[in-house]
Amino acid sequence: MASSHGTTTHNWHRPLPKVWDLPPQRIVADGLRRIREGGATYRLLLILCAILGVVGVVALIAGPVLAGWGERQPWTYVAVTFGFLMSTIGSAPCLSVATRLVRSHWRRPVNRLAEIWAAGMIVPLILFFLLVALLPNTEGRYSVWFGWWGAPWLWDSLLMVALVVCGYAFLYTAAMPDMAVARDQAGPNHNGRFARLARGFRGSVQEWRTIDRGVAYLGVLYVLLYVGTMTIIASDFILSLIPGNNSAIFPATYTVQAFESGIALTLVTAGIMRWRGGAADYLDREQFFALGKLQLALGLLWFYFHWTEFIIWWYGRTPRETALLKLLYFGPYFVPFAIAFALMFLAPLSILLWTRIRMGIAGPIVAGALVLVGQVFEQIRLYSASFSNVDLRLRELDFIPTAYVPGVWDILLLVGLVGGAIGLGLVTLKVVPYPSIWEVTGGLWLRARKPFYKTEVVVIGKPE
Amino acid sequence: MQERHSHSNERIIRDLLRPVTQTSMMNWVGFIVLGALVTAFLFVIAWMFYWGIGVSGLSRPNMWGFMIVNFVFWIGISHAGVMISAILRLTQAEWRRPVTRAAEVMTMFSLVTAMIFPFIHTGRPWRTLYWVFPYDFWRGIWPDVRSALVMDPSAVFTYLTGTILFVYVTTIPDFALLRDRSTGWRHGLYRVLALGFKGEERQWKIQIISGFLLAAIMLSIFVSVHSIVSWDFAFSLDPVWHSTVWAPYFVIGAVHSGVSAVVTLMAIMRWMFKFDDYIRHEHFDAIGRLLVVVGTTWMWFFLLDIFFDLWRQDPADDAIMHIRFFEWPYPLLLAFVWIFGYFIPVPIWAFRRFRRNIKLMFWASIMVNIGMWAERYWLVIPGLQAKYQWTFDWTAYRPGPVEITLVVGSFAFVGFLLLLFAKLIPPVPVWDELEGKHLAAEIQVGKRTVPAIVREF
Amino acid sequence: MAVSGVLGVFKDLDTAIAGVDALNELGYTRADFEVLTNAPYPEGTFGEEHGMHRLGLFPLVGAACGFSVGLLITGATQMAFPLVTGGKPLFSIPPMIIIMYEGTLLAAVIFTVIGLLFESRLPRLGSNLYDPRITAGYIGLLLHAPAEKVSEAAAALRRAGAEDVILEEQPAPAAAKAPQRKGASA
Amino acid sequence: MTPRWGMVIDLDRCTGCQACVVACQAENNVPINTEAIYLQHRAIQWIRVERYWEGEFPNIKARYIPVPCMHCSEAPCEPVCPVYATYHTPEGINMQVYNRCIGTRYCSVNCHWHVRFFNFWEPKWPESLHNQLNPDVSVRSRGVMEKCTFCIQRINHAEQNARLDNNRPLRDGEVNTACAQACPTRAIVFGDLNDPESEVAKIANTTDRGYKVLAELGTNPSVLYLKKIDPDAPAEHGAESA
Repeated sequence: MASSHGTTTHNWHRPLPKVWDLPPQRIVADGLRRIREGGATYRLLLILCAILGVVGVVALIAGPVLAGWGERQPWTYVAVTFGFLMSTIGSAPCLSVATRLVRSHWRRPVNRLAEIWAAGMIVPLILFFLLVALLPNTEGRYSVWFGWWGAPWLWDSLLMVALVVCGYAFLYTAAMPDMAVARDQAGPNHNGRFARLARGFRGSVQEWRTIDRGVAYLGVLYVLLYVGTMTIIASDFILSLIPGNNSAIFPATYTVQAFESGIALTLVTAGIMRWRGGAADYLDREQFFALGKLQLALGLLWFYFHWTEFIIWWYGRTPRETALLKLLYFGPYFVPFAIAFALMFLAPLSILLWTRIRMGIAGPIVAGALVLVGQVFEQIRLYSASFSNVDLRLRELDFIPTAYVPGVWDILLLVGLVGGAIGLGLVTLKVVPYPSIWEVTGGLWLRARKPFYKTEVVVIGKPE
Repeated sequence: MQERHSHSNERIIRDLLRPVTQTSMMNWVGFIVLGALVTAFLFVIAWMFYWGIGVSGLSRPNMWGFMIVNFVFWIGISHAGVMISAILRLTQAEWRRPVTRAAEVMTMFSLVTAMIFPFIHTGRPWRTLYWVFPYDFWRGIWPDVRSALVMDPSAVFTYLTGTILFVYVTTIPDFALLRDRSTGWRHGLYRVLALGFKGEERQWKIQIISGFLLAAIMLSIFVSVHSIVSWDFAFSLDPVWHSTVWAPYFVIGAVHSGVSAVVTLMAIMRWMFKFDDYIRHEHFDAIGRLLVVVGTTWMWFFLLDIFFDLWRQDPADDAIMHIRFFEWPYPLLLAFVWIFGYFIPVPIWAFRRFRRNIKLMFWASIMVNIGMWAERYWLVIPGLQAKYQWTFDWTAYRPGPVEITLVVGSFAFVGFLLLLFAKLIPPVPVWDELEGKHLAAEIQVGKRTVPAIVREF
Repeated sequence: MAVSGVLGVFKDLDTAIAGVDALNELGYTRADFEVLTNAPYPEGTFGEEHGMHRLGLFPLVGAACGFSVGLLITGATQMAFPLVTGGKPLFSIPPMIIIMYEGTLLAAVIFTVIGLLFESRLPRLGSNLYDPRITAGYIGLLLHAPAEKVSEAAAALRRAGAEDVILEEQPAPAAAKAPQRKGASA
Repeated sequence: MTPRWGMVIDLDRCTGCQACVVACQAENNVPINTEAIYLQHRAIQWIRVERYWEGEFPNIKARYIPVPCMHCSEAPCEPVCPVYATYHTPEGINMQVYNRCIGTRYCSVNCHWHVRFFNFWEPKWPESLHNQLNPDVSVRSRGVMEKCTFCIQRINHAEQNARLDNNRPLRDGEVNTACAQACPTRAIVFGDLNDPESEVAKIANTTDRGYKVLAELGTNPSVLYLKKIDPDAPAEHGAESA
């Protein structure tokens, strides 16, 4: 058995990272292709999303808005949609910020895909304004505000508006150099629009420094605002609407599972772009491998955070905690919980644990898609529980409210509005080039394939 | 900006082996001073064994005191090793190379130190074996797995075993190096420890891949260890302690203090062993950036914990919060937590200029650990002091001289072990540094030579 | 057929690669000889090496073992000592999960290390062709070949620029005492 | 039917005389609490009498609550012990096994009635009291926890006698704790809650003044307090009402 070469379960020959052997002109052409001409698939998708969006708006008006702001329960699925969109399209830009901060070399073709979702944030913003009106005064019930003036409406709204504005600013700043490219290269039809957007960006050293700083600061600000907003949403829209629930970990749980689905969304988007978006030259194993690793890590964290909450309640066994366990995990909403558990934890774990699968492309994408589906059920579980008809002045949950079963309108609302938000993301692709021309081009110089004695290695430059 | 050195193999090896081959004056001073403190530490433990827990300052509501706080603190410090070496190994961060060994060894020794405390703080330490190990087949005295105190040793023991194996495995190549360069009893020792490692290509590959595997596994242990430590408190029904957020909060706090301790260690190594070429400004820079993120996350959890404790406006919780915020010495400790643990060091680390100032980094990291020690005290002790709403048993905890000696001694103990270890094993992994040299490359972009790294996957 | 070993010690990477080429010319493939270095080089520096390993299997087996042992201990101690504490069920699953988790990972770590030793063929304290200069940065090419071909290989290595070529004294005693080295100037 | 031992403490009858405390001390070999021990906050009292002041001078009233171990059905102190040194007997007693105890003090940390005591020092009695120790109760060494056992030695004794006497069931009143026995106003009643005919069960089942201390923790204590009847100040103080 000295050095057997026969049997193999594990091969250490991994594919080298891709060196984009593309001329810069090619990247410009690829980036501007969708701006010059969308293509049939793109147009079809856009129309579909538009129809869905209209359906969603109709369902929104026909259902909750007509029911009025008196009761919370009819608004359950508005909240579910809101939570889902906040957790997915809201958190995707955070991924791009994080990879920029740690200077991941694989990030360049991915970043833009994550940022672009910030464009859809207008949908959750509108839903937020509809929902925040439902929140009762903080007097006589428990909340993090302790009777602070203007709470919860004013401060929640301020945070939310700041987040959305910051998201758009971040997307715009990160895309500004590409707007300049589009202004000069996209052709006469687009000149005017992009000239306005690019604001005379010429690419001087000074301007590049400003862009670098701007992207970094806005990005960090976005993440901070995002975590803050999610904390407040988790506390005002979920915790404080369930009597007796002061689970301090929940805002963190809510944020972590949002990050998980943000990565999932990016993975799925990247998968679609590779498959149909003509980005196969940019998005390669390396990207999916790295994203898959993150997806796995966040999937494990999902379990960790939920487990932590569960085990404390299980040990506590006070009537309050028993009631909460029943309501949120094992009572009326056991089915959504089980689905979320399977899709947000078991699926990434069992799929992405294997390096072989992570090294492939399909595996991470499938895992991402499953996480997104799981996320819907997670939101359904949370908001159905917190939007039940319960007297908020109760100190503890004395009875377990029955499960809220969605009607057709609720489902249409969810699907429609999510479709609408996706449509916004698609429209953005018409304005913001993908792949990010300046970033991918900048990465060209920092990668080289070099012969090294009997092999060939990929060398990655780290200018910092 | 990286400041890579271009030393020859021989120079690197000689430099990095210096702590092992030469004993400086500072070393002797360290040995003697720390040795004296360690003697006091051991004496006090013996004293407490002989007389019982009565010699400590513990009293009836305050059944847990300095020893438990210190236990949590050292477990926290131990989280540095894996954080640095596992996460950075998995993300292939190049700047991990000079700091991994020191961080892992610190993990090992701080874990050993931490484990001393729950052991000596029991009433009958000579009977604690059946607490930890399910071995007593004939008396039928099993540990109760429902107790957090059984999970705790299982986690710490797992972590310690894993760390020791991890340190050993990553040191095998260095043992081989030392084997080839030593004589006498040292040669015999290193020969055995090196296991006949020859540096075959296959052995290197296995070394690296097992490094990844172990890193991934250790990371999972790492998260569980401090979570379980936090559950020692949070599983109880005590107000303020019984909080769902404590597990991740403790973990991130542990990372905060542990990584800061690594910074302290890096600065000391740089000064003591003249590792200026290996532990460079860029390393402090990178670790400082990491600490900004970690520290801010920790602050977020800290605030979550406070806000959601106050949330229910439960009289028991509020009473303890009142003590925490307004009663001596807790406001002072809280000031330490905030000022030393966060508001001085973290904003400083936001600036690159300060991150590259080693003296500043050193003091900032010391500050963080003062703050984090205070944080553990602030979190744990007041929870007991006033947890009974309707009895007249409230009393503040006053640590006795025995406990203070224990705390001071524990720091000396870790320092002593670290010094001792540096005489035996090079504190910076030599082979890792050499690998970094082999993988280093450059890319020419116009007039700029960009330092680059060979990426294999 | 007696197999004997030869170790060529090269001062730097360039000559070592020349040595590899010389061996290739003699018809040895990369799988027939070992390269000894003091730190990892990029994969394939010395030619495509196709050693397979089963390192990934070890932690999995370890995890399975640890999980079962954990299940056994946590389950059996609860069953063997059916005392009610705090109204918790006599067979409490959540605490078991925590301890089983630790057991799983503990065994996974231990098995990974066993796997590392097994897959790198350690410990190997007995006889071996080796040169202490390798840890100082020299590169060794270690070839095991039929005894009659060894001198040919040694000559080739020397021609390629080896500083030193060490031959194993033959017949190699299986588990002999200390490695017997012999200067290759013969 | 296995008994479930329980206690009713009628606060309307309690005069705060501390007889229960003394009786318990004598019955259960509780170490002498010297002044130094009190100052160290390490006194051991298996039952203690908490005193509250109510009202403003001159309309001030003293209120007393005797506090033994509550013997919770779902006691938080039990599952935290790593070595099963404390567990729940089928008869509903929260049992402390001194031999197993290693003194982690976790149970005390997780007891909210503050009725678990740690032997910080080796207990010592003056020479003159050496023959006073109760031979039925073990003397605890330093380093272990101890607590009220509902006078388990008396229960065991009575059960043994009943078994010898044709295995008959225990009669109500056959077992009594030292504190209940010593109470001059019969404020403390001890007995089998599962026996509907017992005095303690009758009181517990019929009273409208009953409450359990810290009932909101959901641990279901076996000690029931009866509210003080006080026409001037109807509200109960200090303790949470059930």
